[in-house]
Amino acid sequence: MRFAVIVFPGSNCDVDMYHAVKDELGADVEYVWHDAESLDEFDGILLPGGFSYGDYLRSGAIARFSNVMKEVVKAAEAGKPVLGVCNGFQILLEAGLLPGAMRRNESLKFICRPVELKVENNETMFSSAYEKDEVITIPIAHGEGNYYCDEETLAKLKDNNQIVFTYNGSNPNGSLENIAGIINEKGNVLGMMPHPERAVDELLGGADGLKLFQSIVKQWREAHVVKA
Amino acid sequence: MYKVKVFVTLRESVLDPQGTAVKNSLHTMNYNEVSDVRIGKFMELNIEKSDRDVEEVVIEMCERLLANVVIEDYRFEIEEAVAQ
Amino acid sequence: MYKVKVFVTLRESVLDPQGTAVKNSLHTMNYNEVSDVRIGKFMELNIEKSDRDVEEVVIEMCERLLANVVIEDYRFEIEEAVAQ
Amino acid sequence: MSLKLEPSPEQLKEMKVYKEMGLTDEEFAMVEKILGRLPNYTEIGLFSVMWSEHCSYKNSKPVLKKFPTKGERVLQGPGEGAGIVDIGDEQAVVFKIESHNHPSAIEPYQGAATGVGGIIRDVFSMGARPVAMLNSLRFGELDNARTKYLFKEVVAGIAGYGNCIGIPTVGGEIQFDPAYEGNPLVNAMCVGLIDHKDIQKGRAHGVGNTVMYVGAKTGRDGIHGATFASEELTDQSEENRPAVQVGDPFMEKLLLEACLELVKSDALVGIQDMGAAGLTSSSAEMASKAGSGIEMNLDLVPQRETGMTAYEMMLSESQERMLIVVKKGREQEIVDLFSKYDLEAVAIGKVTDDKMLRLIHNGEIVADVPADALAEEAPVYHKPSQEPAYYREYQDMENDIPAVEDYKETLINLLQQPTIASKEWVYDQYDYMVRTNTVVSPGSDAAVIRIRGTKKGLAMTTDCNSRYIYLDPETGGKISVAEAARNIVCSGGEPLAITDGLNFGSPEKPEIFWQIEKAADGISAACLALDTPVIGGNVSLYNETNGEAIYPTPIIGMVGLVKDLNHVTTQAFKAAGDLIYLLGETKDEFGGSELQKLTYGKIFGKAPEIDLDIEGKNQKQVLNAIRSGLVASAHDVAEGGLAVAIAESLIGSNGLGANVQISGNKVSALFSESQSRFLLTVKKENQQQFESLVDAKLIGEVTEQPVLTISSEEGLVLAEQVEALGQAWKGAISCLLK
Ligand SMILES: Nc1ncnc2c1ncn2[C@@H]1O[C@H](COP(=O)(O)OP(=O)(O)O)[C@@H](O)[C@H]1O
Ligand SMILES: [Mg+2]
Repeated sequence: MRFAVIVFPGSNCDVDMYHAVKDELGADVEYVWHDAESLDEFDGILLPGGFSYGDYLRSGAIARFSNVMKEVVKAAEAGKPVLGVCNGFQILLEAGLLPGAMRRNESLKFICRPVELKVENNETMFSSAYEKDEVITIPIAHGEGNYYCDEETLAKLKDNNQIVFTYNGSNPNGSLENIAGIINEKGNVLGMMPHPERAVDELLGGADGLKLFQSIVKQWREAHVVKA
Repeated sequence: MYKVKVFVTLRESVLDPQGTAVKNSLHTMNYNEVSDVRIGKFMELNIEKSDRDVEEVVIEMCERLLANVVIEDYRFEIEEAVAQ
Repeated sequence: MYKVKVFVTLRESVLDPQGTAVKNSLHTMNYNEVSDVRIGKFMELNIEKSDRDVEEVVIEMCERLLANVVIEDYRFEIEEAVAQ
Repeated sequence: MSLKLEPSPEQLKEMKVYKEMGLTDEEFAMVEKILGRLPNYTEIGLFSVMWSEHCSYKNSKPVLKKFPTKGERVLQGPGEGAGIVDIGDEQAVVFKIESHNHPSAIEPYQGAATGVGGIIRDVFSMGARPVAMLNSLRFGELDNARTKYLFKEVVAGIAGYGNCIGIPTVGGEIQFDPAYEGNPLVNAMCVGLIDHKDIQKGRAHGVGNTVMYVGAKTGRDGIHGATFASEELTDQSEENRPAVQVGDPFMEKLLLEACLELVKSDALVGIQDMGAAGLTSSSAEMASKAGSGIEMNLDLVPQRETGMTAYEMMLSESQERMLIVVKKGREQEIVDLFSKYDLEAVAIGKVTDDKMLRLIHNGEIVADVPADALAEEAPVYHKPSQEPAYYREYQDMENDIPAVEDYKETLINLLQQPTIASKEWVYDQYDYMVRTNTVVSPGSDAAVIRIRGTKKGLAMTTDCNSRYIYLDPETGGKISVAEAARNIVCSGGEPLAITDGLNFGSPEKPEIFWQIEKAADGISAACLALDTPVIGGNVSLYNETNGEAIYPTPIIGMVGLVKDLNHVTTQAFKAAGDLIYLLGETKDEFGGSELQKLTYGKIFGKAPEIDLDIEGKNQKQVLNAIRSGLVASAHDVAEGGLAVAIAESLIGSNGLGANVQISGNKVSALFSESQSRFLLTVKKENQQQFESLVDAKLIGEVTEQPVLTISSEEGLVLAEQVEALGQAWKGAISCLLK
């Protein structure tokens, strides 16, 4: 399985994502520059965190107009796994691949710290390696992670079981219903504020994020073994 | 050339943490007469004349980039400026 | 009650990275007619009537909190609102 | 058009316009002599910035000479953007500290942000990839709105820039004291990694080679008193005022990536960042160091504003710019490389052989001055120095032990002092994890970054107890270096070298100059004793408000090498049953201590003593024991003494407690700030081996029960739930900010 890590001007967790996949997961991975014309050769698309275009207007607002985003949409439509973390999540929201929007953290401060998450839905291609309701520790590092959507959208998210991760215990940023990560209806586009790629090595304080990547690979293998 | 002013504000139904923080600060500074604060963006654009209708262009830019209509409203004012 | 609108903009010589980023982005989106973008803040305040002159209060709040006069200029509009 | 508004050379001299630019009559005469004619307005502008203390070190040079700068591992000492130290495997570490005090006092967010941006450029202009940031901050007491505002905004500015550019901010230190009320200090340190082969120098070699400008456009930002003279001659007022610099971390991120790609190209000859004095210092220094000249056409300089004069362009301190020299004929490659990052690279001049810095604007030569004169020939002043009366008075005092009634209450009080309290409120705002190499995050002694692909790590810290330095600059200077080294050792690192940020009052005052000299003596002595040469630094003088100087504050930034990540150790106690040891002697030392400040509301007396031989020996023992795998936790005993150190180790321990025995005077045993001490825990099975390596005293045991119990020969001294200690320590700063 080959992963692409999309690099926008101002991405800065691209290296983290790349090494998580390459060194800890042991999968094929390549950096792909924001002006790339095609993502056809990749099986999974990773949008890393950072500050694309400085996030000067709104997080993710400018990046969504990058050339490569047309290809990301195409990949999503083709059912490939698309994971957006932090700024990547914000870009997916701005691009309309996921519903809702981000506001500034309630405290108006950037927050960097490990937080507890609850796995609300383990029946997705991103979370199957976790137990339902499992509590995991994953770091957050963001200034705009205060998720918002209107009531109708929220009801839909709930009905379709699209809320994958919630903050367990205290809510660090004020997000609606403690939402930390959501998936699209089709189940192949996940956006989350916490950084699973920063939690893949005990040396750095924990490896609870690894199962997320393992889930993706597992699902892909199963799909392709069946096909073969 | 047109001078365009765009005002982007959070929708009424959306909580505005920044506005709340500023209001609280003002209260601490004893401006108790301030009963509400909302904070938004104010953008000034210079737009050269082109064959497209300027209002149409501005609406398009707002919808696509300048505002996120999921949580924000926008308003604008267009003024024709004398070329210098 | 007064409805007060405050416009805070960067002073002329001050770098506006936000405006530059938005202008560049608009150009990539083919809005080449946009020749300049500056981004500032837009604040809406509700202020109850008090015994102090509202304009005086607004100036004071701008100078002390709402704008950083070292790098920003401010303007405001005061409108008397009918109590609901 | 605006040129006409500038005073003529004759007017310059007559009206002594140079004085308002900071030059003296004698200095103006020197310039006249160097040029053999009257300088014009632009030229005198060049001299005024290059001969400022900030660029020339004209007052501090004689002091800086004292520092030991050589060492087996030093690849680059002071003089370039940043110093470089070998760490083996053809790799090296690059680091430097820089102050941004004045801008931060005026516009704290942007002042701090651009300070961070500036020091990052210093590091990547050497060809190094910045891997971590630290900072060192000083504010007045958190008891008034202005200080709270400064503190919040400075922290937000550091976070805003560092987080956006994606370099983890992994450590630092903060002290609060009325001495900094009007003049806060903001010093930022950047650490980078480099392969030996990529090391770059800022030199303009090769006649005919092309000088290129890369990065952000030039505006009128930060021009010192720039247009004051024009203002007198015109009606323009406000608009011509120097603008405060606004940082653009996104631009710098692009510039960083582009420059790191550039250093791999053999088309590059030299590179230097445009820091203070922007285009002037970068061009003059690059030419002077290479023994060549530079000619630049200012019409080609990318400009953000219209109608900029030569003077304004040369003195602008717009951020996120670099000057590079490339081989003639290879310009297009460079343009292409930068355009990939949406950046401009523009040829604006060439290297010449006449050693002159020549500037052309609107088709005319507007400045023609010897590059060496600007970069090297600033006058050097030996300021008079005099021992201040207060020092004698303090030295003559007997050591005083503050009276303590309730030990528990005092401990809680100390934990709540903002200088001691948890800095979580601060570092929670810093992305200290980005790039996933942070092995020890903020909250322990030194931070540790791993070096990917090796088993090595880098330990780093900033330290400076300004109170000790005020009481006794020489001893305090020694302590700063020793404390930094202690922190490195506690984390499992071997101290390599230091960078120093010398923040002082006005050198024109003999008593202040004495502080500078003595502090430098102390720093030098400690650097020699601990084998940590000075590889670079920064000087910030004139930190005064209304004639009152700050405490002398020479901040030490130190980097150490962790040979094997298995040696990484933190301050938190690890397991119940572990034995607690104290290494080092405790004396009755309270001069400048937190307890003294708490008790009397002021500081006085002698600073704690330090014997550098004992310091070195203790550090070696600890490092040796850590490397032998015998140490479960290590923490240096610093502000607040042993009781505070134990509390800190417990708070981070996830629910452990401790039983500790003290002896001698209880106040001293608990709260004295005697130097060269370490708090260590050791697994029981390692007791014998540990004791054979380290002369430490067994003082207690880690317990399952989350309670700290301290007793003496006479019985119980204090007992408190660790939870309660933690709440006092963690909540203090956010509580003060409310
Ligand atoms: N300004 C700051 N930025 C980041 N981390 C900080 C800052 N100030 C303190 N810290 C972190 O908090 C911890 C405690 O700091 P400090 O009390 O100064 O420790 P020490 O006395 O051991 O030097 C350290 O890990 C330090 O890096
Ligand atoms: Mg320490």
